[in-house]
Formats: sequence, structure tokens, C-alpha cells
Amino acid sequence: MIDKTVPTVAEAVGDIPDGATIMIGGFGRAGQPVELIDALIDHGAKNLTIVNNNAGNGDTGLAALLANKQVRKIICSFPRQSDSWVFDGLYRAGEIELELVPQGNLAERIRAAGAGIGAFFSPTGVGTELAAGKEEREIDGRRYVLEYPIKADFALISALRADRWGNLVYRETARNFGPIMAAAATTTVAQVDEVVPLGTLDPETVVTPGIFTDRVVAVGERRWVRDGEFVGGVDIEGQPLEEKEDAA
Amino acid sequence: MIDKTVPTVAEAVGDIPDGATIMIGGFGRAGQPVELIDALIDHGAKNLTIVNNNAGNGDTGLAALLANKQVRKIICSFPRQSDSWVFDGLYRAGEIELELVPQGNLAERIRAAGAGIGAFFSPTGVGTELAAGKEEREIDGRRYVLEYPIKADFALISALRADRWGNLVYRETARNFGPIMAAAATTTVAQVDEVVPLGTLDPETVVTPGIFTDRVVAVGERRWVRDGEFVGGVDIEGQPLEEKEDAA
Amino acid sequence: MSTRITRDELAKRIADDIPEGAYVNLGIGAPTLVANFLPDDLEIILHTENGLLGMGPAPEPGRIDPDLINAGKQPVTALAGAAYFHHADSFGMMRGGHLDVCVLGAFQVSQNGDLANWSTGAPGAIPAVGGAMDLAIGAKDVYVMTDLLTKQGDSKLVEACTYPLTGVGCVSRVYTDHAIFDVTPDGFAVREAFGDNTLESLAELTGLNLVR
Amino acid sequence: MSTRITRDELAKRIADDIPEGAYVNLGIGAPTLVANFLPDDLEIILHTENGLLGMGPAPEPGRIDPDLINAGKQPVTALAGAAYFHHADSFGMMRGGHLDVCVLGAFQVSQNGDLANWSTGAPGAIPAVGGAMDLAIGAKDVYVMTDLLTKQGDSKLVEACTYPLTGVGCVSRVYTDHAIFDVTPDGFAVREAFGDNTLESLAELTGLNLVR
Repeated sequence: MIDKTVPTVAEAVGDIPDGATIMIGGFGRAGQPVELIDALIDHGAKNLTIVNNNAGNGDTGLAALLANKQVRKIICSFPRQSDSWVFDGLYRAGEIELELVPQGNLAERIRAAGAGIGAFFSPTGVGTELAAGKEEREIDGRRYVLEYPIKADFALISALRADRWGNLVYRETARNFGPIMAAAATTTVAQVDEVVPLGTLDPETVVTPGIFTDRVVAVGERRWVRDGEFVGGVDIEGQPLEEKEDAA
Repeated sequence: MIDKTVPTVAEAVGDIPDGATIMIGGFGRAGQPVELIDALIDHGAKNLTIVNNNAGNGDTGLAALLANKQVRKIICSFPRQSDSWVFDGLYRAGEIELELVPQGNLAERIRAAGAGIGAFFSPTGVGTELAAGKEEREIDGRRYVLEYPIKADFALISALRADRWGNLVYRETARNFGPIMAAAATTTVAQVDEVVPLGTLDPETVVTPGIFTDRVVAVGERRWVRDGEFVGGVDIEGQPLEEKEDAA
Repeated sequence: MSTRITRDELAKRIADDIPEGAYVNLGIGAPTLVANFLPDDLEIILHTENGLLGMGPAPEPGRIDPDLINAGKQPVTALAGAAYFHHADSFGMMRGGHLDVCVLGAFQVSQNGDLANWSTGAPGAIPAVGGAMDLAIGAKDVYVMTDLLTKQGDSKLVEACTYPLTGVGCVSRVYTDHAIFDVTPDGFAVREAFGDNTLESLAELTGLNLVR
Repeated sequence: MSTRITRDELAKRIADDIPEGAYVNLGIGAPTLVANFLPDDLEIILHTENGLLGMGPAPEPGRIDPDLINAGKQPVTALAGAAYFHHADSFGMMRGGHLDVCVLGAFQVSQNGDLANWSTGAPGAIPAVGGAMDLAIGAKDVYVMTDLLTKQGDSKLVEACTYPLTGVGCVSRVYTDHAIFDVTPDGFAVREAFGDNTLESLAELTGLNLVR
């Protein structure tokens, strides 16, 4: 019997070696595999290259991973945010390397890795400093630059539901980078709200077929979700409004 | 109000000009837009370039379009089949041009057109006669050939359901080329079993977002489907078994 | 002398130019205001590059859903008829030329349609580009929404951009607080001058040869 | 002297080498037989390139669903745990190296692993390639299933293919009715000889230098 579920997030990331390239899903808070990132911090692998759209916000998640000095290099499209002080500090101190990639080229380069494309000509970035030094070609009257795949050793992603074959469905805009990162990494670890019995997911609606998923770990429903449906009453960080008011 | 539905298949294809490049969905019988092809035959546009996985079977559908001498050139991966006598005859008589493309390169070239990729390096076909004359490059120790997008003026595809914004869902392996062709054509016409009210299709499960669809025409449920569910009892052509026995 | 319209007026003016049925991406910042002026009785479909077509307005208070956000990471809603997709599909949609309009902010636009809006190139600044370069080259029409002049009084319409480029020859039209300019092979054409602005006064403000 | 196993025996022998959890594509023709010998108690996930993972056996009579077919356009079923996807995603899955095994037929396999299985190159023949070239270069392991000899008695294992190539250096192993051969840097290695076959007799049949 195929069973890709693993019992704990610690086990799910426990073999990530120093120096690994790791894709981390999510766009802002949506789809960020918070529990897996926390497990990676506990695990302590160092000298990592991280692929993510951003470079961390506030002091949790990816920012905490950076603050813990585990990351050598980050490949992303938008590191600078109002609350990206951890990255900002490391970058200004020269303690982290940055490869800045336009978001669509980032997505397509990740997709290319998963789809076995050797390189592709993209019109994005042509004539800008982010295309400096890249091979350029005019095709059918339009200018393009040659972009190469981004592969990873591991992908850490977040989805709504999985079955034991690793089929995944996502929720709303939390889908974002999950499906393409799952295909681009040698080992893909997905945290999900819940693992459902095989055959429960409609095969028409599976977004990530299990072939791309190596490990699944259930982390429980988020507080704005019940039985996979939105129950409302949360702030943008997912804190229930009542609870937050109580705390205040 | 956006309403992409058109009342008849004749209207849906009525402006296809002579000389157009037309993608036609389907893999074998599954996903073949039979009613739209029939309408194109009635319409009579000539000198067409057709993009399809095959080159027609038997005497109906794409084969009938070929037999009607409307097609100048076909781009496909697998023209030769046990019942492809129409194509075979035209090809041997030198009356149709063939561009043979490995199936995965065909799919990826169509996808590239829809996604704005200028060209891409594919490992498929390297060192074979189908890569003869194509630019070759070694990347990261592997050989690739450069492949260009395939665009079309029209795509004729078949899906299960649509709404008036043109969102589409498909059924089983009838999905095949539909989603990528929809994105690669200037004008995409989808025949569907039924048009459902806006908001009926779950946004998580829409496969072709309406942005890729220009016209939708309802052609009624196929005989092996009722309310979108399989009811069985058909042969591979979709003829109910009882009916067929009656006819015999 | 009335020479400027307000930002809201400008947003409304842009909204008025977007036809029913258009697929539109509104960039982060001022362009987001355009959504407030799209007529309720017209169906205009908003795209957000983090994976949603059919984006609706901000949710009611207390109904924020952290899985449903826009490119600016603000909570939004999804309309009936919406569809979700992953990032490669979303940017394929943009790069493939399927969006009818995108509206972007700008530091500078040159008379051949080059756009600079992602970096001032200031030394020590941390670079961040996001989807700006993809949006700039992706939509059928790229509209820029901006003040004509910087706070220092310099024209944002320029002969050639001095800031780092976002895209080359990509802008179709510039909506400013003084006038609307089309990018043409002959340079900026004044499509509509607001208030007391004239071709001549605008030429003086921008220091450019403008055409009608 | 027993020198050949049957096609069914060969299919079973291949099935025995496929581990639980493998993602497998079985080519059109003889390779399809392998599915009949995959153990019922092991979960092995079959891919069909027209857009399905988790392909099940042929349907019961009278339950044929024309929307649910395999790459050979024969009716199939879908197992619990299946997933559908479009053609670009399906071939991305193959090209991206995600399938563990594919099993293909062959006209010829050369000792450096070149495969010829799509065209005899006969003058006047109508060419058709389908997914053969994508399968050949896509899977982690490409197994060929074939008779060792043609009906004319010629070896299908050759020093260099004379038929048009499907893929270069792509074959990992050849399962024949006489023996199983691995493609190695030193040429074909006899992994297992059936019946009375020996390295020497196989070398004679193929006219090749074989290694152990």
C-alpha cells in the first residue's frame, strides 16, 4: 500500500541536509507552509538556498528561518516589504545573497524545471537590468531573453487536503506556487489541513497529482476553515477576530 | 452583461475565413468537438491548416473535413491509424501537407503560444529525423532542440459544462488538448453539453478560465452522460449498446 | 487656474475607458482605486496575479479570509464566475497577452513607451520587482496612472527614462492629473487635457514636443 | 532446447520487476500486457499520456465510457486516487522525469541505448510518432519489451540502429523472449538468460560482444 503520510512535521523535514536548495510555497501568508518552516528551524539545516516569492515578513515563518542564520541565498521576486526587516538587515550586512527574478519568470522557471524544459525565451525583463548578461533573441519581431529552470532538492508547500497517494487540492489563492514547486523539487513535502481517504478527492479536481508529492503531513485545520469551508471572522493573519479582541 | 453563449454551431464558426489555422481538440473520439467540425464542413471554409493530435478516423468528424477538401495542411503527432484512409489517400496523392510533431512537443508548443513563450528547448526528438534542421544545444549536460510556439486563429474544443463567462470544466480524458488550445487561439469556440448559471461552477475546479473562451455553444448531453454523470451502456463511439443492437 | 484633477477623478476617468467584458489587472497602489469606479452594472473581470480571475471587493468586516488575497496581499472576495489557478498559469495568462488592460503606476514613462516603475536605482536600496515587469509586457493595453510631475516638479514624461526600466516600449497610454497622453510613433499625443491645460502648457511642463 | 519464453511470460517477468509505488507508463501494443500481471495486492500507478494517472483495467462489458480511454484509444477505468490533467501537464510529467518506468516496444535497440520504434523508414510509409519520442526520453527507466529476433531472424539488438531513431541513449534495459539485457557503458550486459540461452549463444544470435 502506498502511504505518503508521515506523522510529524519533524519527520517530514528531518533529512534536509546543509546546503540544500528548498522551495517554499506561499504568497504572503496564503499558502505558506508555516508548520514545515518551523520544523525546518527546529531541524537546523544551514547554508540553505531558498526559493520563495518573498523574503519573509515580520518575525515568524521564513523571516524566522532567515533570522536563525540558516539561509545563504534567496531567489525571489519581492524581498522588500514594509515588514521585511529581518531580510533587510541581513542583506545590508552582506550576510545573504539575493537573486532577484521577475515573478512570472520565477514561476515559469520553476514550471520549466518540473516539465523538463531546458530553457525558454521570455519577453519579461527584456531591456532591463534584470536581463543584463542574459542571452537575448528576437523571435517573430519580439525580443526575448533566455531563462533557465530553477530546480530544488526539496519543496515545502501547503495545501488544503491530501490523500495517501499524495494527491492535493488547494484553497483559493493559497494555491499560488504549490503545484509548480511540487513538480520542480526532488522531494516534495506537503502540509495539509487534513488527509482524507483514497477516492475521496474527485479526480477531476485534483490540482497536484500524487506523482509530484513525496510526503504528506496533516497539521490540522486553520482557524478560518472548518471542514474545508471558510467560517470567517479572522484577520489577515488568520487570527479569529474574537480571540484577538480577547487578547487585546 | 457578459454572455459568450451563441445559439447555434453554425453561428459559432460562421466567420472562419479561408486560409485560417484552426486547432481542433480531442484525442481520438474523446474531446473531439464533433458538432463544431460538422458546422465547419457546412460552413465550407477552405485552405485551412488544422492542428490536432490525429488526422481523422473513419469517415466522420475531422476525416470528413479532410474528405471535403477544406484542409491544406495538418500539424499532428499521429496521422496514421487503422481507419485513417481519408488522410492516407490525400497524403499519398500529395493533396495535403503534413507537419509531424512528437506529441509532447505538440502539446508544449501549443502551451507556449498561450503562455507567451517565444521558444523553448525540449529534449524530445533530439538526434532523430524529426529534429533535423532544428537548433540544438547542450544545457547542463543534456541535449535539447529549440521548438517554437504553435498559434491558431481559432480553436474548436469540446468541454462538459460552461457558464456565460466561458469558464469550462471537462470530463475525464476528454480534457486532453482543450485547455491549452483554448489559450493558444485568437478565438476559442467551445461546444459543451450544457451551459450552467454563473456561479454554479466551483471556482476551485474551473479548468479553463473564461478569459480563454470567446464563444460557447450548448450541443446537448452525449448519450453516455446524464446530468454530467456517466450512465454507461455505450460502445467506444458513444452509441448506446441497446440502440446499436436494435440497429443491427 | 484649474490644472489638476484629483486622484479619485483620475481613477474614475480610467474606469470610464474600460469596456464591459474587459479582463483587467490593476497594479498595486493608486491603480487599485480604479476598482472603486467601475460601474456596478457592467461586468469587468479583475485579475490578480496570485491566481484569481473574477476578484471582488474587500470583504465585509469580520469576513476576512486569509487564503483569499490580492497581489498587494490585501483581503479580497471572489465573484460568482471566478476561477483560481496557480502562479505559472496566472503569469502565462499575462505573458500570453490575454489581459485586455493593466493599469500601473510609474516613476517615468518615455516617449517611446518605456516604463520605469520598480526601482529608483538609489544606492543601498533593496531591489524588489514582483510582477511589475510581467504586467508591463503582458497586457494588450498598458495604462499608466500617475501624477504628471514629481513632488520636485519634474516631469514623469521624459524623452528617455533615467530610472531603471521595467519594460521597453510597453506603455499605450498615460493617465495623469493634468492630461491623458497616448504613446504614438511620433511621441506623446495629448488625447485629453484637463481643466485649463493646453498642448502648449503641457509641452512646457514636460519639456517635450507633444503632438495632437 | 528451450530458448524462448512466451509473450505473457515476458510480460509477467517485467511486471515482477516493477516495485510497489512506481509510476509506470505502458506503451501501446505488447507492453500493455504487463498490466495483466501486476500483482493485485501492490499499488502501482499507471499513467496514460492522454491525461490520467491511476488508470484501471478495461471496463465491464456494457460500461464503456467513451470519455475515458488510454493512449491506444481503448476504453479503460479510473481507480480511486486517480487524477485527470491536460496534455501539456501530462507530457510535462513525462519530460520532467517523474515517471519511474515506461515500457516500450522496439524495432531496434543499439548497444549505447538508442531506440528505434516509430518508423521503418520504408519509402511511401506515412510517418506517425505519437508520444513515442516523449516516452523514450522521459521516464527514469525505459524498458524495452520485444522479441530478440525479427521474423526474418535478424537481431533487434544492434551495434547501431539502421531504422530512424526514437531517442538517443535512452534505453535502460531490454526484456526479450530470450534474455534480459541491461544497457551499460560497455554494451549490452546479460542480466538474465532464459532457458538454455547462454552469454555465448546470445552473442551468436545478436552478433554482438555481450558482457556479464
